[in-house]
Amino acid sequence: GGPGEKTESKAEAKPAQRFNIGRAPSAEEIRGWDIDVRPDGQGLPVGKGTVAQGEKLFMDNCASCHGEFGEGAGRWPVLAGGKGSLTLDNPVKTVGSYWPYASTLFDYVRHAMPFGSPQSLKVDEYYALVAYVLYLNDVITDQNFELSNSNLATIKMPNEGGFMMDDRATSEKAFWQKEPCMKNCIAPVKITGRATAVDVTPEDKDGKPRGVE
Amino acid sequence: GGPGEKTESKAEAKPAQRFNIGRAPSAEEIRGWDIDVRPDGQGLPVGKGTVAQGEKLFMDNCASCHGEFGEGAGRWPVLAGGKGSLTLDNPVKTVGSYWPYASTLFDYVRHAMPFGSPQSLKVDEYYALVAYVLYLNDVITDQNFELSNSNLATIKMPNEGGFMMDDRATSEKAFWQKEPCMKNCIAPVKITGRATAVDVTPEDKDGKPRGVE
Amino acid sequence: ATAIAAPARAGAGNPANQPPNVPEWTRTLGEGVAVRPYGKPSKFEKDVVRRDVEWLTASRESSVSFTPLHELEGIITPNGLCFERHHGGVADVDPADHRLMIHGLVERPLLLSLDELKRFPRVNRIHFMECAANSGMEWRGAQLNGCQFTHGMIHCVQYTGVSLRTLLEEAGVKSSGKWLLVEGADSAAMDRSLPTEKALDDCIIAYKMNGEALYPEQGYPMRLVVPGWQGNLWVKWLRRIEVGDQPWHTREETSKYTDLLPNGKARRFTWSMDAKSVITSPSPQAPIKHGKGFTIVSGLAWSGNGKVKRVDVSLDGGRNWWPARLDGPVLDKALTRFYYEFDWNGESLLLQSRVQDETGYVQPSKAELRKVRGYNSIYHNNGIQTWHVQANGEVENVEVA
Amino acid sequence: ATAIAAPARAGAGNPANQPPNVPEWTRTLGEGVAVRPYGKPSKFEKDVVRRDVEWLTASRESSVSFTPLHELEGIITPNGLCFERHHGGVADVDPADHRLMIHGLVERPLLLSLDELKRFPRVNRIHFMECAANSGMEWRGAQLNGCQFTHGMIHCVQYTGVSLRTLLEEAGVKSSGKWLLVEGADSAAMDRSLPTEKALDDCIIAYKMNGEALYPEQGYPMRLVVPGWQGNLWVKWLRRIEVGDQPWHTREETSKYTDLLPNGKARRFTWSMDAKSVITSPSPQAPIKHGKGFTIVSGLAWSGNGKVKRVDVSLDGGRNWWPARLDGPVLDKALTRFYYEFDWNGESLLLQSRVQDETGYVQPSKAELRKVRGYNSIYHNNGIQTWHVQANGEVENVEVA
Ligand code: HEC
Ligand code: HEC
Ligand SMILES: [Ca+2]
Ligand SMILES: [Ca+2]
Ligand SMILES: [Ca+2]
Ligand SMILES: [Ca+2]
Ligand SMILES: [Ca+2]
Ligand SMILES: [Ca+2]
Ligand SMILES: [Co+2]
Ligand SMILES: [Co+2]
Repeated sequence: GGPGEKTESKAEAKPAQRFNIGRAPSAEEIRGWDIDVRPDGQGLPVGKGTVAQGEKLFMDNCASCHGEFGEGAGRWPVLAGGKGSLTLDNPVKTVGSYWPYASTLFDYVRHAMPFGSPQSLKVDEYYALVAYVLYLNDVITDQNFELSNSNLATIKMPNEGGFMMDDRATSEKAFWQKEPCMKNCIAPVKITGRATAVDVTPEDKDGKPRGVE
Repeated sequence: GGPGEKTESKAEAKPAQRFNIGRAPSAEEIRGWDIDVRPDGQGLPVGKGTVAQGEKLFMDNCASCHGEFGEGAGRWPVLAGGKGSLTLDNPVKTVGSYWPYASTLFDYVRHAMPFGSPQSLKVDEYYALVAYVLYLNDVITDQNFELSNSNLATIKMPNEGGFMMDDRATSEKAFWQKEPCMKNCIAPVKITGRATAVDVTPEDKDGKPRGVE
Repeated sequence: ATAIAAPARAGAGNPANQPPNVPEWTRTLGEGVAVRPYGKPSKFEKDVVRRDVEWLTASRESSVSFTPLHELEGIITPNGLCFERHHGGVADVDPADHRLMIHGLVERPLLLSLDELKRFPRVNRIHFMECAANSGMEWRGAQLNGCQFTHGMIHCVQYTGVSLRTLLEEAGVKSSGKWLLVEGADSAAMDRSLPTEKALDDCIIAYKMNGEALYPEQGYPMRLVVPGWQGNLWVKWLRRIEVGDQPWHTREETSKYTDLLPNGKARRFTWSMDAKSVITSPSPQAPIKHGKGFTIVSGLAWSGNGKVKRVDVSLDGGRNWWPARLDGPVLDKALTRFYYEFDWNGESLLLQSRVQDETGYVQPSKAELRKVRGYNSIYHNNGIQTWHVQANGEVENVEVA
Repeated sequence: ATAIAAPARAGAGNPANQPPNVPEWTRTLGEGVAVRPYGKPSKFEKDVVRRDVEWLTASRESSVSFTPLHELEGIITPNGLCFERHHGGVADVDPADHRLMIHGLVERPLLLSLDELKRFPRVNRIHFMECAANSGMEWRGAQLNGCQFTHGMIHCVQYTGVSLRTLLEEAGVKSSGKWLLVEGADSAAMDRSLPTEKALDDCIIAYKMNGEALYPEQGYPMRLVVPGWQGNLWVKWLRRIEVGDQPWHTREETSKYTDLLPNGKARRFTWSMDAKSVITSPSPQAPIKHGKGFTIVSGLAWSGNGKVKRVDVSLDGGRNWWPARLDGPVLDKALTRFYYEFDWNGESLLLQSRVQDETGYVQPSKAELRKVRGYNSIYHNNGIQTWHVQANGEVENVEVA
């Protein structure tokens, strides 16, 4: 259409392409960026690596932050342990105690680790590292186990059954009300806890919380 | 009222003071800031000054920008002249040709001049300066005329009758329409002028108007 | 994958950062949080700035800088890009010492600090603010080549402050109090007369814009907001309100901000801003770079008299019009974003936009406007703007007849 | 002039700049126009900044900085103060090289530059964006003393961009395409699964916020906007959308952003943000400095499920409630400003606010919330906040029962 001819409205639009803007990425371009992995193994690149290989790689690339056994150095994340802690006061959520799928570990580590130089290792090295982290978590118990694109999706994680779909609409139905209570809703209350007692708020030199004028 | 007692709504509010916030300024505080002047002379401070006194002050404080005769140096504002130009192609709007009230001159010069050091002169000096600018504009013709708080409001400016209240609602009534025209509203048009021909737009080094990516 | 024709793009960039490669910003960590406690735009946006026109004024302290409308979208103007108009430079006010004085024909004169002003009930409103001289350089014909310069004396933010009515009720305006003098604390000590009727209607003494404190160039720590009325009335660095029984006829409402008609008479107190619109893209600073095909016309419309009712766009200099789509909130006396989308066949266009507001007022053509107002009004030029889109996508400011 | 009692003010300031004197900023010219082509706040506002809590994280590159809610008003967050949450620092993306790839279960895979994205029809919407971990440090009890830290992982701006639906229609999602993977170009290459149903409903690929280009820390040059849903889904520096038939269960939706319940089971895909509110002033960082008398309670309310219907305020820790006044536009999935004004008698208060959204959902007390969710959910803490106002006007974060 030329000037003066209005574009068809959404309702009339044909299902086919409408704008002709941009271009199709080439197969190579997609391959370069398409690094995600799903629980069913979709997306796994061809490759393999053993726990033993992973151990060495982990010491070289990961242990400085996550500790030699995935216990976490300083405040850096803990990667192993915490089994059975999910119902305790202080759950320790790790790959072994919490993560539902092994694919997530491969997807994440390749996307984001080593912190600061992600995607810097070879595909085989990522398989080895994932194998080692699973080993640290007792998901894999054989040091000679070789993790690969053909077996990663078969690995069963301990807490796979630990998740449920968001059910707030039903389990928290009581929060939907007609008219909120306005008078004498609860018995008189008392202060039971104070942030100042916990005393972890960043402070200015004057000892007041940061940002107090 | 204490906690839990809502403030009365606007409708119920008594006409008297409601918030008790701030304080009353003292008479001295008001006097220090209350420097405006109205056409009827309200606000004029006690003082006086002659055209002759003003001439010297003007040369010392104003002429560098406005020119010795108010003709304006460079792009600084012109203060005198332009009489009879309001219906011409290029009207020159000055104190003499355009301004309706002498009070405005006193009010403005004391508020804002000399540019960069306003309120720096004495009240008598402002009277003298205003007298001189009126003299430059032939509103005052006697060099010995002494302008003061008792006679400023009596000065009649040439263009006092030149103003009318905003009348767009009636004089431009045609701009209110039911349905704007959509088809064949005017005869086909041609370009009759181009900003590029006038060529006054700030440019980047590439010769394009500033801000073109 | 179906191959889609790729339009030629200016500059190939750095292929190393394009697919299938992993760009450098993915391979390395970026700056941490709070490294910039107060953020700023990307270095790649360094050209999105306010600009002035040097030949317009003798000094930058009494001058204007223009909002880069051609780079903006939506209806909110970011605080850093709100146009500036000063008469004595940007007053650098210490809020601890700033005071607002209310006196004159009132029962209880008031002196308020900023902290005290903040104790009064607050209101929040999104409003445009336009200088009455916006487009003033265009009365005699197309002069400046870019909507930043032709229309950039406008911005639109959310204000928070105190209803002026609240303060006037607190002070108790006497029945004879029909006018206010509002005055700034800057070096020009700008003063203007405001009718009490408007003051009691919808004016605000604002201390926040877009949530945070006013920027210094917008009147920190407090300014007057006069919805729909000319920007000159929106006194910045507000220090004083005097209630009187007559207008003051100050310099800014006599020498300036009066509209000279062809018969030599001038309209005074032309406060309200007529309905107006402008296409912000394409425009001279925002040419069409993609060649023919689906093309978006994006623009702004507003009215000092209420809400925008409709906007139409013409591609042939005003002969035929097509309804534009209003997008985002349509608020009272606020900028309204409109779009017109069409398939450009690559031929030259004479682009125009035309707004109608809720009072029925239709933005006039420049010819219609000049017929009533002549060429020397300076202020209130709300005539329809024409952009000439050339076959190569370049755009220029033109006049048509 | 009637004398009005002046409350004691902290610091007398500099009398030389107070009436009857003419302050120095009136006596001298200020900075000219365009001296700051891009403006910034007054130097007197230097404390109004994003802040981080150092002990929270091992490194600033994977951390959070908080919006100073206690200093803000209205509903718009200025771009410079929008909270930051990064997992690999702020990607410093050159827009010339950035690409958005759409592939997977689509008829026509697409590769778009920023310029090309801008050619698609535009939409403008004002939405809040809240991190699901906002208030997450408060599950076990009052921890952080200031609403910047307890509630500052939220902001609200006007976005301009392309409806995700438009792009998905352009690419032609196959009937089996039920999920999207959305992925960033930062060093964490953040990836999340998004159901197609939401993607086709109201999501936006935004390139502007509050009118101007996204700030780098907000995803320049493009980010995903997922109205009402947790901020983690609003992928910044968006580089890729893959359409699939199942969710990916990425690290950010398994290890993180799942809500552990007392029975050891965890809720996944808890996308929408429950209705929530907080009083921003008075609050620990914004004490009452004026003593007893007329007092303004200012706060924010929002809901990921629609509009705010009402807000109530309690002065006695939730026993009795008083309706607050909503001010300014009440928009869908946007921050809403509320006020409660009362005469403070100078006695200590237990201040709370409680929102009800248009679905009828009423913000629960912390006790009610913990009864269902326990103490280890980390995310989605929308329990009612209590501020203890002391007789001297100081305010602290407390728990009550
Ligand atoms: C310089 C420090 C550093 C190094 C080295 C490092 N990591 Fe990390 N790791 C982190 C940080 C920080 C996070 C959390 C990032 C975030 O919050 O998004 C993390 C997160 C993880 C997680 C997810 C933890 C969870 O509970 O969600 C895994 C798994 C992981 N790293 C594995 C590795 C592996 C494998 C290597 C080596 C190839 C490695 N990391 C190297 C700092 C590091
Ligand atoms: C350094 C330059 C400078 C000096 C010195 C100066 N002025 Fe001005 N004057 C200006 C500028 C600039 C303006 C316009 C300010 C504005 O736009 O608000 C102006 C405006 C005026 C106007 C109003 C002109 C109009 O048409 O509205 C008058 C009257 C005036 N000056 C008088 C004086 C007097 C009297 C003095 C000396 C006491 C003086 N000026 C000193 C620069 C100067
Ligand atoms: Ca994939
Ligand atoms: Ca301490
Ligand atoms: Ca402090
Ligand atoms: Ca007075
Ligand atoms: Ca030139
Ligand atoms: Ca250029
Ligand atoms: Co002006
Ligand atoms: Co996160």
